[in-house]
Amino acid sequence: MSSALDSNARAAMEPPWDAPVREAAESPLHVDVDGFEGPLDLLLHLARHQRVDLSRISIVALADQYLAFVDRARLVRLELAADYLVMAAWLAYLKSRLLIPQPAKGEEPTGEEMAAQLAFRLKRLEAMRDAATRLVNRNRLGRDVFARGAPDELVVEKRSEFQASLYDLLTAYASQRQRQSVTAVTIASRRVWSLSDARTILTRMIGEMADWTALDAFLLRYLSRPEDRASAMASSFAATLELVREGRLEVRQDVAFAPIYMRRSTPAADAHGADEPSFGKG
Amino acid sequence: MAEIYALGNIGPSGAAAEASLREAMRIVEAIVFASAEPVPESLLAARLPADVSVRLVLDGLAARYAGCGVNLTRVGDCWAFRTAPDLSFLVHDEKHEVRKLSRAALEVLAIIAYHQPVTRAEIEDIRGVTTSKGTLDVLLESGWVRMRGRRRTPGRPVTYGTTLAFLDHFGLEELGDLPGVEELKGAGLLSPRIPAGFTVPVPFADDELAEDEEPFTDNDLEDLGLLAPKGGEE
Amino acid sequence: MAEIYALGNIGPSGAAAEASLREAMRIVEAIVFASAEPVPESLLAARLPADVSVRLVLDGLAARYAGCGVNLTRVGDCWAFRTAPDLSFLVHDEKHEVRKLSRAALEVLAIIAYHQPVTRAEIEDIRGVTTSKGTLDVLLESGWVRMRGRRRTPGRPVTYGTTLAFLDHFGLEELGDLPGVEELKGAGLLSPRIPAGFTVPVPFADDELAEDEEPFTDNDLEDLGLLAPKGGEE
Repeated sequence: MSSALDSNARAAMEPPWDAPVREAAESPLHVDVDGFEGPLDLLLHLARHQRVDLSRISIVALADQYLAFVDRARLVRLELAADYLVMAAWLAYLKSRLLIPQPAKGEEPTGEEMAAQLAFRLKRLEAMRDAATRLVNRNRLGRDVFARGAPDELVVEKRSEFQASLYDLLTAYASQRQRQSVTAVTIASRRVWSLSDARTILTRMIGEMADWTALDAFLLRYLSRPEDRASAMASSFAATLELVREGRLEVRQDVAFAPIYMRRSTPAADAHGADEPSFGKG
Repeated sequence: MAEIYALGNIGPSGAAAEASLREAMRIVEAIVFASAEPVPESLLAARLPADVSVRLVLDGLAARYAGCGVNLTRVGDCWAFRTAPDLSFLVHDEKHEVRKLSRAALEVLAIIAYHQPVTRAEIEDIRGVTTSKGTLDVLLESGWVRMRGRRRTPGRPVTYGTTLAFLDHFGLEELGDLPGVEELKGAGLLSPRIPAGFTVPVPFADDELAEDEEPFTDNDLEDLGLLAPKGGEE
Repeated sequence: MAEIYALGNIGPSGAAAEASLREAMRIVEAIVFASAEPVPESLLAARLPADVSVRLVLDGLAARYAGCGVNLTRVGDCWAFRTAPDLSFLVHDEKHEVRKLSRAALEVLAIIAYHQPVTRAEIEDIRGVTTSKGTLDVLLESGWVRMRGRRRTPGRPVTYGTTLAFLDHFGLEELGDLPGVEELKGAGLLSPRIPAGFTVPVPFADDELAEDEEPFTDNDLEDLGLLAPKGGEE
């Protein structure tokens, strides 16, 4: 156990790897995220390596691994996509909530609740991965099971004389409107943290911000190079306000310069699963 | 066709009824056999005399074909003849190559199948990444996924679901036959929110690993591809 | 499968031979079923164990299907499943092609769906090309497009819109279910790099005429050939 303590303590204070930084800049990248589909995927891989059931996972150890990974990437000046950095900010925040005893104010979620939320998301993603595997390994039409090779046309079948699917229709419309729309578009050079990036990522994270969360301090640390911080803060704040205006987020700041808290707004009308009666059959 | 007697309580007095049932089975057999696509049960019913139960006929046919090289299978509210799965090695269909989906597309397909009706934002919430352009496009084009309607929430986002062709392709009678769907539902893993009973152990404040845990080693991280194997400098 | 006993003199001692024959029947059944062409007897023989007589198997299968809705028939030295002759009224002899809409027709149909009520000039303006008379005729013939009325502008051009049959065919509950810009982007149908000002209209879903529309008069209907010209007796 002491070795575990050591390694974790080490991870908190300094990069646990001792490869020389200068060499890293010249050698091929030591950190590779190409194989991962985003931060949650990376977390799931890390979690699986804990070799325990996901519901019994040590979130703190997981967060440490992730943060060490991000630090490592930054050390070798690898540009990580913004959502990896946002996840880092989130995990750093979560870790602080888990490790520092909080006064029971009731307003903010406990660290345990946040950890459970993360474990739930990992478990749900893993379940869908398994489901996809089981699905694709079923006896499939055209591969394992076959239809009549020489079908006849049924007299009884009432078909409209013309055939087209909604997909055909929408493809035709979208592509011709696109052709006609002015194509002189200049693509802005991508910043790590543009307004639309900020919006997308915040939107995706709203699900996790069930209760008041102070993300900004952590965003600052992980989001970008110091020279970009002002713009990163500005665009994430702008995106926050946009989401507030749309009623999807609430923000709170107790006094000037205090941390800005945000949480998913929960209007009564927010009825997950309340679909319009579905059209079409089968 | 001895099996036909097993279908109902057809006594000697029911000879006419039996003949009628036998004829109904022939008609249904001919129609479903002729079609490569699953045939709606309602279409079959419309071709039968009013006093014949289409379900009785279909059950009888399905039973008769049960051990054969070709089986009568239900696909949603439709029926189709398909070759028996265990004979797949004998039959090859060069014309229709089964399209290989990317890992991401397959994952999105599974999420749509298990969580439908589901919006794109919800798919992204589950996967934790933006759905790349073309993933939904490929699934829509494959005919396995369709736009179902719109969610009654601000912005009225389009909801996605699977099609009859999806059931047919993956050999499912209905969505309830999706592998493991009941367990997943029971575990709350098909709900957008964390289920009430879902907890994780309270982490140790001192950051110690649990008894059955082991710390990561650098080797683990190398295995994961997160670290290039160390060079000789050590 | 009681019929199998009738095939030969298989006594209780021939249980293994019987199982082998039964399996051979399943194999032949599946191959002939899945084949697009009649299957040569030699090909079937090649798929069976050497000690199984293909002719015995085929005769057995043909006998089993004899009274059914589908028969196993010999075509030269090939074999195929055919609908029983007395049930041939259920299926077409020759394929009657379902017509696919041309690319241009699909585009015009989509524009009418999204931009209705829309005039022909407006359609051409959106597409940037002249729309042939034939394209609109095909759409009107399909029953998915209708003339709604006339625009209250000089020239009183005819306005087009979609029909109930359109909603029905494309599985839409209402026109408002047609996806908007965000959904088209999300599904990968529109480039995410589309200019910011690009919009997709919310279709005018009302059956009533729009403010700038007026109903057809009888004269209009005559002009459009929708009403036989009134005779002189009036």
